Amino acid sequence: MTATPAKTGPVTSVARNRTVRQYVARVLFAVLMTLVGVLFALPMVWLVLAPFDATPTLSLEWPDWTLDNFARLAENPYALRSIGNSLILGVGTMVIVVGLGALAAYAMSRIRIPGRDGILYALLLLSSIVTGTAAMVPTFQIITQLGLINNYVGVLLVLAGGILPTVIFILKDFMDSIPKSYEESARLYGAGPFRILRDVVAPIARPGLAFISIWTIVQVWGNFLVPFILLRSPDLQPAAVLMYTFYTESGQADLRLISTFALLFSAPVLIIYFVVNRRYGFRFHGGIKS
Amino acid sequence: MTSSTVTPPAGRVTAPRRRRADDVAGLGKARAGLFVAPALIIIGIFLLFPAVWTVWLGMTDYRLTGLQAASPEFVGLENYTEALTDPAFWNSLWLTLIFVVASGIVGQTLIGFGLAWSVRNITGWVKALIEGLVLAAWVIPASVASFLWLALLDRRTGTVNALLGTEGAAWLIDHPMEAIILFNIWVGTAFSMQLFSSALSAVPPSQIESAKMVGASGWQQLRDVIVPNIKGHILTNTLLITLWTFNTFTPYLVTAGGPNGKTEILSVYIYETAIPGGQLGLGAAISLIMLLINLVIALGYVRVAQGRRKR
Amino acid sequence: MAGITATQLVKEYPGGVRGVDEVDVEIRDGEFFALLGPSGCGKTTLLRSIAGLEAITSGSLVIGDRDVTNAEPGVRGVAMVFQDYALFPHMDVGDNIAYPLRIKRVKRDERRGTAAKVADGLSLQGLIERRPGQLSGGQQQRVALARAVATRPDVLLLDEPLSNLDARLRLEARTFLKELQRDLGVTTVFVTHDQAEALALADRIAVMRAGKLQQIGTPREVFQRPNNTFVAGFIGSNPMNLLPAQVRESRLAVGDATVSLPPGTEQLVREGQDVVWGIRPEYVRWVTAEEAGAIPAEVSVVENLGASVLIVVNAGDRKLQVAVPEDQEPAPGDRGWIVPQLSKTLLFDAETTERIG
Amino acid sequence: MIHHSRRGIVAAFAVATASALVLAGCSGEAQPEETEDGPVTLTITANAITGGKNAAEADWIADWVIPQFEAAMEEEGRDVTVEFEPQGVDDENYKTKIALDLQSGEGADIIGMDGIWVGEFAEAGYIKPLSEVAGDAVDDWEGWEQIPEAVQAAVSFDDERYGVPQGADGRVLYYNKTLFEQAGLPADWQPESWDDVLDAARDLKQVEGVTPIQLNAGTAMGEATTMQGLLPLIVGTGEQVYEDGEWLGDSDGLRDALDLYKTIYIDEGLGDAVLQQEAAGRDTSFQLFAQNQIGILLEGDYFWRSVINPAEGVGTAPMADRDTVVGYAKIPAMEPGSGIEGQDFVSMSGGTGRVLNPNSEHPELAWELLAFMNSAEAYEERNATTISITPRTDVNDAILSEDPMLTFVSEEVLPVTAYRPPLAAYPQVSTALQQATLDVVSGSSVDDAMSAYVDAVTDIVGEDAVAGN
Repeated sequence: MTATPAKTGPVTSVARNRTVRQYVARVLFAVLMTLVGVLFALPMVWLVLAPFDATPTLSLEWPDWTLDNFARLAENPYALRSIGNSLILGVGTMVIVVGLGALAAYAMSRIRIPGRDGILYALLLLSSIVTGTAAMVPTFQIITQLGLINNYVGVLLVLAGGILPTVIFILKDFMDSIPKSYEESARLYGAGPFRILRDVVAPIARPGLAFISIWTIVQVWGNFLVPFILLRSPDLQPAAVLMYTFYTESGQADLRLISTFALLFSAPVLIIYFVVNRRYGFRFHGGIKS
Repeated sequence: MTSSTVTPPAGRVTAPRRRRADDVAGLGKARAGLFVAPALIIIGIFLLFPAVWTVWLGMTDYRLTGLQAASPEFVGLENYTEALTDPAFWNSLWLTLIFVVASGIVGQTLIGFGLAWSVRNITGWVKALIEGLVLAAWVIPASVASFLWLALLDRRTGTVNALLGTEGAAWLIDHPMEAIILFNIWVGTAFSMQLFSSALSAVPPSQIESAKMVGASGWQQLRDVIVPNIKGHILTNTLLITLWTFNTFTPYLVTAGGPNGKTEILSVYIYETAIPGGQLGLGAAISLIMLLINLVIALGYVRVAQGRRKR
Repeated sequence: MAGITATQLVKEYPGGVRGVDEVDVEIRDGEFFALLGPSGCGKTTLLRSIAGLEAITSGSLVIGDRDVTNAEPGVRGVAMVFQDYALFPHMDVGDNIAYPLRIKRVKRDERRGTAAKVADGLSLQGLIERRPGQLSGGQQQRVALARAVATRPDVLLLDEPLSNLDARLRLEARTFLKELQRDLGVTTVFVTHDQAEALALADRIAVMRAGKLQQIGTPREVFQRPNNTFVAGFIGSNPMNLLPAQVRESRLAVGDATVSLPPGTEQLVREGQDVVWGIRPEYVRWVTAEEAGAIPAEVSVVENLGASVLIVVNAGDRKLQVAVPEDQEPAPGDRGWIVPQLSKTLLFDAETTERIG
Repeated sequence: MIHHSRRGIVAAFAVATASALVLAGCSGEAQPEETEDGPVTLTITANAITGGKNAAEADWIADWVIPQFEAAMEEEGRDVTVEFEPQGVDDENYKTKIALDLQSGEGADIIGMDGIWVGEFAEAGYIKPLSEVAGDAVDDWEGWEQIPEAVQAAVSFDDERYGVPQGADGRVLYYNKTLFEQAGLPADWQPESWDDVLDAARDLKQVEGVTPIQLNAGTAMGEATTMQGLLPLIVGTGEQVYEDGEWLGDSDGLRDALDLYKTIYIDEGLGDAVLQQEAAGRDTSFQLFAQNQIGILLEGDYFWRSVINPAEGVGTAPMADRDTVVGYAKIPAMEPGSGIEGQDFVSMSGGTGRVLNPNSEHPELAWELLAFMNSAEAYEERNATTISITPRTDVNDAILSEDPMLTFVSEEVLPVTAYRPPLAAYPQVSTALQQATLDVVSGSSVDDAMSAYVDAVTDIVGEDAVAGN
């Protein structure tokens, strides 16, 4: 990386030019990185400051420090609970999709099924329309018929159905890239497929599983429509739904509550993300293989 | 794990097929079926079934309320002809393409790659900070992120106007498409960055070094060593990003499709048609059209990938 | 402990390619057996078929007194060390070694104890809590071995056990393997493409080519009496000189020169037959004064091998390699004579490549 | 790449499995009949939630209605539990949710809804006339006498009562007396025609940093554009959006109204055209008015009660000096006497109400609860902290005197007000109207905006149902 001028004799002009050019490049690089950092940081500053301002506005200003907003939010009977609900939904969906997704992705990675990739692509495409508004009525009807309205099971299953194809798609990529000798080795000692998956494949694919778990939680965390239409009781609604209650009849945002809730709403996923990242480190393996 | 001087294992030459899809764990088709079944059942009931139902809805004049809710009529392909002859649909499709290309393919993918490439050789807090910020933008829930951007771009008290001294500039009115493109880049770049940074770390250093030794410039290294090595990742990334960008509804939270439909990308158009407009049948039909467009794009990518492989 | 008997073993891949083609082999109980051959000869496929990792297309496989042709790998009583060792990166050395015991539901304390004992035996003391990534190549290999022998398998399979080690370590590991195998007395089959390794380690060697067995024998047998020109050329650190020749008047015309037929082959050849004459470079002398049976030659290339020198000489229009003691090293361009040691020469049929006599 | 056959098999499998499960669900649905004497549970849902949207209503239901009603029932010896399912989302989402509930035969026994949804819900068969659901008790209710016909009409359809209105409102022109003073305008202002309004706006334009008039336009504000913008203008020309079975088409009245938009936003720059297109434009207009930056604003009494209300924690853009600075005037017709029914002044009213769920297992009891929620006592309690106009004249007489503005609306505005047609097609026609204002405000000619509107409305209701065709 660093340029070392010739050790003996005078520094040649070529070397000097190179040094200058590298220096300029490094400065430019530093400026660019700073710019990118600022661009990404800028919108978030408001999130960090506004909740602590006695009278937050949309503008970025040094707060008139107070914790009143948090106290007010704590009085809301649903706010804090909704974050807990989001955790239940997020983690619940994660357990379902990562568990079932890993099983399915493993089998699809190791067994040749005709048209396997085609099915995966098709499901991936379908998941995009069904999670949208168009399939809302069918989804609601199915859950009603199954008697799962106002029940987390219904929400979890619908969320899982929408997310599973992508999870399988990404996990299969991970599994494809795991050297087969690990599994063969375990198999020689008499380990069955389920054991192999548990003892060998899952731990080795752990970064992938960690990544997909976080991805799932992020997806569920922000999902408004599914829990909203499938749950009746506000005690059960997750934070994504509750966030919308902090608007007045005419759509005005209550900035004090919104800003504070936004921070509390974002914090758990951010914390989960950084803890998991620190502990497991996210690594993708492979891409779509030939 | 293994050192880079591994000789190709003997006996593998005659059996190249073993590389993939070999039943190394002794799964057997029946057990593989059992492994796949729970996921497929959930997908079948909660994804496929509503999807088929949606296709059916797309052939009716169904509405959520009003007379057509009580007795929807089968209209065949009428919804499709209606959508395809509506200039608003084509306008929306055009906006979507701009949005996907600019924010997804060019924005997220290139910036994500650029970030992964830039931070690969730096360590310590700078890397952690940059990556942390980009990832935080990705993790923050969409409803919060959109609110942050409303605050950022607000015409009167927005942060951008305060910083640039452009008091009263209505970014979301005058440059709505640019705004949601930037917004979507901000939200989504982390995925590409993550994917590419692990892809880059898997490129054998020896290959880069040998390219360096023959005097390849950074650009040449990229073209001749890096890109061929991470082709699979590029495909995965582009495919997923395209699909996601095509279907994202989050920009609605920033501009609500406005002003005057200037940011009415397809997902918003479907929402406007189906919910405020009440025409669920038509909305379902447009959804299916969107699915077909996605399908064409996906097939295109796969074709490109296969074409490359043959060479 | 058990022997292995493969009968008419075939492994056919979809598309009709045969990785293993009608192989008959009998490996004795406690034997150290090598599968030797160039890349792609089917030796690893055969090994994996024994392990049960490849489904056998036809033929039968018996380990001990059990027919395991269609048995699951886990019940065959075999253990295997993979070429890349396949040590689980998420487990420490102890857990890696104890993994087979965990499958057999041995309690944790007990299996950690066994693992520690096995590790001690393989000079892995103090490494029990390390992760595989923190070990050297040699240590990794020993961990893989320890894991394989921890369950006291009937058969130990080694896939290119030494290929991932550097040259110096390889020699040490070779000795170590040999000792280990002798101590355990376990039937061991190993795959290698390195003939020196096979010669050094194995009790018997099976040489394979294109899925077919070429020769089974002791190292001495395959070295001294190779079945065909392929084995002859493959075995030995310096490949055997194989020169086209013709039988003429009970002698052998090799280019311009004529030499005596190898002893005992006189009755087996007919006049005018095209044959291949084989002689190892070690069994040819380079002399600077003419003597009986000597063929005139000129040195073209000299390669220093340390204690000896390998020279390439032109004898008429034929080229031969000759091993020369270091103190007799000639210079390129020197003229002299070569003298083959008649009793060590071999004769192969030019058409079938089979050895004559 | 895609293997159709395989996909087909999977699809068939999934449908089969799902159908099996759905059938199982159906058969298992039968619930034990509750006897009349046994414990009964009633549920109420409304787009109101404690600590959030419409919190006052939610609190009132939870803290007063439910305990009071349960206690009253207990006195009668009946074991009734009332549950409240609060919501707190935007109206579109709330509407979607209750539509889904009703469509599947589920949902709360008493459902709060906007009056303009009644038509489409009734057409869909989701709701039924009250008396059909709960029997004769409905018509015998004392409350009807207290609720003016026009207010009842807000939650009626086809001359049948589908619900009980829960409030009444009216629209006025708010103006800022401080700014008026600076512009040399009277503090006591009552325009007689559109020109009077324009004249005042022109004067206000001379004041630095002030947007003279805010007349909602554009699609971003949704229904606020129609209710607080175009519709009050249209009725001021003597026309109605729906009259004699026909929807408004290319008419002089609509042209005049769009011309007014053009004058304000394009020709004379009296309003902020950009603000109309902002996603949070209405919100911003509130803030600006509260900050003395908007001269004249057409809004409902809601603006007075809940936006600029200085009371702690009530107003979202509180104006401490509201009572002295903010003036209000009736909306003039285009010219005196040109409004509907030859009126000089006009207004629009909306209204929300509560309906009975026809799927209710205890419709009579649900009606009792609904009637209880609309009793004079209930409204008095409901307005104990923040006063609003109730549908009941007896209650209004008692409570409104405290607030001159609401008295003004009740006495001066409600008599001249008009209502939107409670028809299924209305929301779409409304969107077309909003689009027309947007076109004008973003620079299209009135002719172009008009023809686009006529095309759109023809598409929605069919050629025969558009006036002027």
